[in-house]
Amino acid sequence: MDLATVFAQYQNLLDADQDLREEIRLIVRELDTTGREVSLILQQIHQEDGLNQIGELCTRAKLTLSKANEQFSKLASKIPPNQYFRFNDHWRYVMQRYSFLCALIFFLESEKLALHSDVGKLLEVSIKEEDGFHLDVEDYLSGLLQLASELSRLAVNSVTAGNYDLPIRISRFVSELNGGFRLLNLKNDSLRKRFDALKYDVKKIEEVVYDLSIRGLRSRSLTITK
Amino acid sequence: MDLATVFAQYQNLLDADQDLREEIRLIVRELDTTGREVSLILQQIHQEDGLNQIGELCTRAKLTLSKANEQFSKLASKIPPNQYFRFNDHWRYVMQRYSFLCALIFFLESEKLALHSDVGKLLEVSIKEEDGFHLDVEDYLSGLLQLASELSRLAVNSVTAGNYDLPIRISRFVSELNGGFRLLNLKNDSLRKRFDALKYDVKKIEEVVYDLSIRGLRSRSLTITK
Amino acid sequence: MDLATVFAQYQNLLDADQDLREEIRLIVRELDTTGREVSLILQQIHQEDGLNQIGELCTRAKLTLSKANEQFSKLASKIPPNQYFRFNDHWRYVMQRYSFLCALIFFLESEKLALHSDVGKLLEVSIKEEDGFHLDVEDYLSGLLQLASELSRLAVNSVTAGNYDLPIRISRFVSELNGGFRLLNLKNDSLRKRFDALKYDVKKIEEVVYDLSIRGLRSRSLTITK
Amino acid sequence: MDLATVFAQYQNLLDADQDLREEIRLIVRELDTTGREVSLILQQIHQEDGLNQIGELCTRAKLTLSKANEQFSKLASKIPPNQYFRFNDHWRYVMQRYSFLCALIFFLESEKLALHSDVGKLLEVSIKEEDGFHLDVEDYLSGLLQLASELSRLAVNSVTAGNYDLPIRISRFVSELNGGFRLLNLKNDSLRKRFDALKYDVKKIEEVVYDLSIRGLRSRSLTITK
Amino acid sequence: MDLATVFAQYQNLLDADQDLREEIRLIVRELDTTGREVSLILQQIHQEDGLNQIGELCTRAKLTLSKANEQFSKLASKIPPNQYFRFNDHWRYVMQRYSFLCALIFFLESEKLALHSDVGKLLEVSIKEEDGFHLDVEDYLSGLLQLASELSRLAVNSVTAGNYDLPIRISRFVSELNGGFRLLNLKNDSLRKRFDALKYDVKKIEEVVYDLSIRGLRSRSLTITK
Amino acid sequence: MDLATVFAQYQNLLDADQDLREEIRLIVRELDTTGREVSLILQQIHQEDGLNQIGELCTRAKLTLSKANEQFSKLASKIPPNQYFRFNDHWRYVMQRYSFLCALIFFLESEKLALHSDVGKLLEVSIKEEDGFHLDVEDYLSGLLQLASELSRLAVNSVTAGNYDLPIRISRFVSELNGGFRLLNLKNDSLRKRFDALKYDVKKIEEVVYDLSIRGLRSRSLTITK
Amino acid sequence: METAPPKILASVATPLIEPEESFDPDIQSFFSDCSKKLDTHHDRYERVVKLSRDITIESKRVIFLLHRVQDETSKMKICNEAEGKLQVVINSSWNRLAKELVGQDHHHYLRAYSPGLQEFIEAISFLQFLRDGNLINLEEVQSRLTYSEELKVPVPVYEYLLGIADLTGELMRLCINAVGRGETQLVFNTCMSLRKIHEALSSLNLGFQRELKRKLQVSRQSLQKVETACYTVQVRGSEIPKELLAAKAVLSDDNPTWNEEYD
Amino acid sequence: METAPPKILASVATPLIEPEESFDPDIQSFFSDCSKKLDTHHDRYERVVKLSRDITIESKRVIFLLHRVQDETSKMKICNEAEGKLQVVINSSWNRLAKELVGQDHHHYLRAYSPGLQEFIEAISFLQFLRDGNLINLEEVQSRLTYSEELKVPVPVYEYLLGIADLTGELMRLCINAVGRGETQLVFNTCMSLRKIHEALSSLNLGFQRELKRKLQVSRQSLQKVETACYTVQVRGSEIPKELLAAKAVLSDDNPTWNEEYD
Ligand SMILES: [Mn+2]
Ligand SMILES: [Mn+2]
Repeated sequence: MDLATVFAQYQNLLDADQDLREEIRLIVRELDTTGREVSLILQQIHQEDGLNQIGELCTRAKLTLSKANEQFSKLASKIPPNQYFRFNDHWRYVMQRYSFLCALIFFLESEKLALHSDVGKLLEVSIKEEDGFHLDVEDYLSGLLQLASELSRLAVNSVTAGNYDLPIRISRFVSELNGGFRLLNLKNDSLRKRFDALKYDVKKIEEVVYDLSIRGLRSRSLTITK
Repeated sequence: MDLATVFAQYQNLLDADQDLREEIRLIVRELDTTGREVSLILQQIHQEDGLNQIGELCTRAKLTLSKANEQFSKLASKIPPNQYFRFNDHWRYVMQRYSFLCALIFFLESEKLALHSDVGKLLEVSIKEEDGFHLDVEDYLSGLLQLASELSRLAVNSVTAGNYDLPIRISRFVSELNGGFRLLNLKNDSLRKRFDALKYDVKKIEEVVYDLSIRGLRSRSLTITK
Repeated sequence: MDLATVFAQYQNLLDADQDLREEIRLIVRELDTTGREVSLILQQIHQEDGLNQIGELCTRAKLTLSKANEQFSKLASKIPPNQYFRFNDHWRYVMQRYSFLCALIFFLESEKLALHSDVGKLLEVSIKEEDGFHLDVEDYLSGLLQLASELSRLAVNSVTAGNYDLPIRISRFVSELNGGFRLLNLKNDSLRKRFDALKYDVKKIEEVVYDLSIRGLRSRSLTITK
Repeated sequence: MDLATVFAQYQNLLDADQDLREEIRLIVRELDTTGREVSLILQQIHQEDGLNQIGELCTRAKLTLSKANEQFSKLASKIPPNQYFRFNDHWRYVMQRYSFLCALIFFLESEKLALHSDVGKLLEVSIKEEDGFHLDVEDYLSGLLQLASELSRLAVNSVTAGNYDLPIRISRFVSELNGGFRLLNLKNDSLRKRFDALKYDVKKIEEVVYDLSIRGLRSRSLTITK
Repeated sequence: MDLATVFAQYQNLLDADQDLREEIRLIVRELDTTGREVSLILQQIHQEDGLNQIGELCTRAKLTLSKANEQFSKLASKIPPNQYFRFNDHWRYVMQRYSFLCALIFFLESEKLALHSDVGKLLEVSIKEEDGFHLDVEDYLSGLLQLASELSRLAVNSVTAGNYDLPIRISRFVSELNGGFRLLNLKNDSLRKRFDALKYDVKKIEEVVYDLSIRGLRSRSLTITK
Repeated sequence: MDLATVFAQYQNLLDADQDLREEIRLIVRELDTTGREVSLILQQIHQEDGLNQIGELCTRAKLTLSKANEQFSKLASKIPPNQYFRFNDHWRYVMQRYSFLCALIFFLESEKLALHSDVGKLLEVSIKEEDGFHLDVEDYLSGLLQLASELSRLAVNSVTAGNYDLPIRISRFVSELNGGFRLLNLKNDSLRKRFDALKYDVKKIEEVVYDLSIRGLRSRSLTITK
Repeated sequence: METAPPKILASVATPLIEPEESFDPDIQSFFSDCSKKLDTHHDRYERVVKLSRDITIESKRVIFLLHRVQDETSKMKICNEAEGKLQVVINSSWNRLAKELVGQDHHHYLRAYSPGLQEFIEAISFLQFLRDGNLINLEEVQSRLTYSEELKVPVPVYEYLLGIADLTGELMRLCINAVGRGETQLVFNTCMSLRKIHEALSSLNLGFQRELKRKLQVSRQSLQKVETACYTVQVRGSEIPKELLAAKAVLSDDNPTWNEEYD
Repeated sequence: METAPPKILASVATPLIEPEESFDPDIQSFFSDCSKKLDTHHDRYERVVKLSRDITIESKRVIFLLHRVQDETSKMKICNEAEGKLQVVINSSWNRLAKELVGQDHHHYLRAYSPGLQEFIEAISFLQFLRDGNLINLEEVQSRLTYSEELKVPVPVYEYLLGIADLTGELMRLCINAVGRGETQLVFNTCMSLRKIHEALSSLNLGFQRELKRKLQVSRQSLQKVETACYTVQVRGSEIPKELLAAKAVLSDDNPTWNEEYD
């Protein structure tokens, strides 16, 4: 077999790779658009009467989110087994964004931490590496760190909207999250950087709670019931 | 036809390009100076009694701005109809700066968003690509993002100056602007970067509003009329 | 007109740009593949009996090249008349490569310099800026400099293949080309850099002729007719 | 005259240059050490009770600074009158640093802007180009920009130390400085870059003033006398 | 004196620098063009019957060169006496080029080394630092190194043209030049780099002489008279 | 002990390091000058009657070289035990140069390879790492590679000078050297690069021998006696 | 490819000189010795690189561990655990590395173990800062890596300073964390220490040490972050009306009901 | 320093929220799991890096060894020795590396073993070129690193191509060496092979593979060096007067006295 024939085979391999990447890019772009729509809905919680519509906003967000399920399943079907990490740079950012969106909805509805499995269920994506296409734990964690940042903003805006209880609950939640992250030995640079930023989110929320306390705006009932 | 003659023709083509670039550079430098003057006038809004002189400052700024109209028309006359994109790197930065200045004046006078067409009118520059020299939509959008940044600074300084209403209105304005930008699917790198910065401007302004709210400095009338 | 509607319009403008860029990229990729095929054929001149098959190789190269004509015309049809310079970064490299390939074929067949118009004709692309999509003179010149570099390699390899006349003719050709370029006052950075490389190509070819001269390998007939 | 003799003369010229550079390097290193000592003294203003010792710190700083006077005069004596710009890269950084230190002392003592001539007097260095060795205006301006940056830090730390008046005065000072710089049409790249940083210093200080204002920590007396 | 007035003075100083640089650039561009013309004439020595026209080519080259004398004197008149080294980056490259051209003419006419003073005389430029505008010794030496490179090419081409004596004389000349440079203790980076290249020029020329020797093409008379 | 005192100690350590480096630099500069002188003497072997004066040139070179012995011993006395590799970047280049010079003298006198110990003896420098200051084996090897390069030039020039025996002996010598180097596993990048260059030296010398053979200039006696 | 037929070495022309046959056996054996010397060095270098990587990883983990300190109780426990982990590193990886250096000029291998050394210094200085509230000095670090007169890993002052420069980053994290937990005093103290370390580092005349200069930039940024954090704490604290100062005292007495009094 | 007194954690203000106490044990255990998962991955990654370094060094040594080939006899001996050394690498380091990858997506560790893999491909392809005169293909490399259905180190096509691009550099050295030894045929054959490999590599439409593009530049330079070498051999050869062609035939018959005839 001569060199040209052999290299033509390599070209085929390279082309297949390129073509697959192109397909992936297209699906990821759709996912990006869907994510943007979900995000736009959820952004309304920061607006003046947003906190009163949480239920409705979450319902709408989840409805839009369901479009992503199909898109993820389409994406998963493209990835040959054992090649998740070959292509995952393409969807890494989007995956982190979705983890964040799911964890935000989860928090808004239940004020609980969405576990890896919870997010997996919401996205209808496996969380096990063995299954090939999956929600990688690093991406999930990255989503949680985005959540902390969003909640620090929400704490500020909920005070503006006259809601003085939510910041206290956010504070507890993020403090717990912070505790969780401290257990991790992060090597990954971008995750570590985001984790450093978490400290500032914690600080910001703490300031809000402080402001409420100092002004006696912290509702007694809450601290007792908790 | 010998080689020397042929290459002399090529030289002509190359020279024409160089000469035109030199002319463009000179006009753009004049535009830069004019823009700097407009900017110096508008900077006074951040000073202690600046907010009381908005009307006068805008009048003076627009007067100076009118010098730019001629300069833009001179610049437009230099550019062959189908070569706008050949040279637009030269004036891109200045164009964005002017978009910002116009949008700032527009906001200060009317507290409204200057549309693409509004800025075009103020600068007396076409907004249609077909017209050759025009205000490109990306440059216009870039100017709006600079506006958001300037307004976040203004929100801070107007509180210092004892004006507690303007920050609230700025917050609404920028929040709306933010909503607009979130609808855009930005690929362009520099625009995308500036858009990322918008997030921080929004957050800063929300914090100002928060500070006013928690201290009961938000004027009641405003929240009612809304 | 509300903000969402206005921004939707801006989105349309931005989208149009993105979509067009995507289409351009695909056509340019096809052109790249075709160019690579032409190149692979022409590379055979460096092989042992390549110089004896010049006629056949050129025929095959031109046949393949004709595929590019359609591709260029498809590309040209995508570009609005006044936006050539908006997108030309996408095809600049490919255009220079094709200029080189055409000039190489032209030299191999006629041992003459392909003029700007000759290359335009071969590619079936206009050479006038006014026509919108065109072969820019800088790209054409860049192709000529690539030609000089290729010919210096050919001079070396043709000696290896036992052909001692071609290097002499190449030397005359490249020396004349060098004279042409020295007349140009190049400002353009990348063109200037390539032009500096021309100096080395000239020197290399002169040394080949020297080696032939000192060994008495320069065919007598040639030196007489000159 | 044979070649060796001629080249020996050239060597003399080259050697003189090298030797002089070596001497300059040594004096500049001493200047650097002295500057570091001055800096170490002045850094104490950021410490807890630093602001209460300003007078003493400035006295000590000036005492140390006087060592530099001799060093500068030694340096000046080395430089042939028409060769200042041949060597000024060696002391450019140190000169800017000293400009900054002088301007900082000047501000701490008088809360005024040290003019070009003021810094010249403190350093006992001419400010006129004609005099050969001089304090170049660009280096002086660069020192002022470093001052703005240091003052933004001081504003922050003086609040931490419980001093709420100084930041207000710093704000006025830096705002005026900013106005001055906006009048300049800077071409020089490194100066321009530092100037861009000034924007952030101004913003930072404005935010400090904001924080004091919104918390009612701005001392009344001050706002009245203004 | 208020800040604006003070800064206006600083602006004057900065502007003067900018304006002067612009004037310098224009004159240097003219010098560059003239140098290019001289170079084009001298390049003909490499052509087939170039060596027979040396006298005529040198006459023409010197005629063109005389245009540069005025340009240099115009340039010199622009430079304040003590500021040569402030601006010399602008003309450094051109000065080296002219040094080379003069030394080449000098060699072609006399087969002698043009001394620093010889080049100064040809260019009508002082060679003393004290005189302000002058031909710096480093630039002169850099020109000599360009000469060595050009002569190595000429050695090659003169063999091609059937002239077997010139290479021998070039070899002696460059060998002596090499000896001169070896005496120098070069610190200057760019000069050092060019000097390293000299090694290759010497080697190339030695190989040409070798080729002539081994083939018995060295004319006997020459080796005897030596 | 407070921080300032402790850091003052560190400064002492750093200063001691700096001062020592300065002393080293000065001695190395002297060594460089001496090396340059030795080199200048040995360069004469390339000149027309150089080969007839080998004995005298070597004597003079060794006399000059003896100056280096003291300089090396002065340098060695500066280096604390076990810190050779802390500073060896300072003298690495010079050490390689001296290795080359010694090996060249050794070859010229005996036509043998100077072993590591031979060079050590000539320089009066230890060759054992345990002795602290020593001639490192990598530097020695690097010197040998420079020797090969010099000999390839000598082969060329000795033909020019009419000496047809020396190239043959050089060829044998360098071929043996090449064989030696092939036994090494080089990791060190710069050494590997120089070793690659050796291949070209071998090639060049081989060409000279070929030229002699093909023209029957290889003296019979030699090939027989060998 | 089929281009290079198996007969490639059956060349048309014989070599004009026959190198192998005339190969001087002395020279050959000399080069063989050289070869062994070079290989020994490279092999040792490689082993040192690997040990250094191990040390880096363990040191990083100790740093993470130390950031888990929440209060006095956890502090004691965690510091002990960290000390134990570092001691393991000292007894295993560092010990093996020290043995590699016996009889060698350690500067020859410094580039190989420098990353591990810096990270180790960062970890051990962070531990000592947390536990004893002071900055470990060069002698103390050196003594930890000295096993006997002959057996030790030399710690150059530059490496020590590079490790300390990295420490400032961890102190910044510690400080911001403390803000989040409301540990005001820790915040201010850390800021003060960080400022002193930064100023001490800045006061050094470093000559040509680029890496240290770069790290000093980062350290300056860390300091500014911490200063801003202190500022925030102070500005917030200043907001407390004078009337509340008494309550603040109560607060500092760990009274959990303080805030109910002003509802 | 004496700045951070030991009481640093005895803060004035208590935390407003007490994180540790209210810490949900489920969440804590979840994060502990995460921590283990991440650590396992990092540890494995680190082991793979070290194996890769071992492989790199051994492969480099094999390449050096192969450059010691001088003639047919030494070729056989050296190729066998090289084959043996590579087999040891395959049996030890690669085997251990393959075991690390079992049950893993190898792409997750590719960056860790990519340097070793490329150098190994360079070595094994160089061996095969010398011995068999052809270019090893992807399947052949893959088969060498396949121990069983489950146990193998996957060889991505990009890595293969990167290794082959490096091979061109070694072929250049081989060729220039051969010029020095006068092995004309080997020179021309290697040049031809190198040209074909370079053209095959260049004809690939690589998309965004920067590293490969960079290596292609280097490969192009190698090719030009070799072409120049061929040119030199040819120009010299051409100098032989026609009358000597018969002698040249004699010469090719290994007659050692050929050159005496024309003195
Ligand atoms: Mn760290
Ligand atoms: Mn390699």
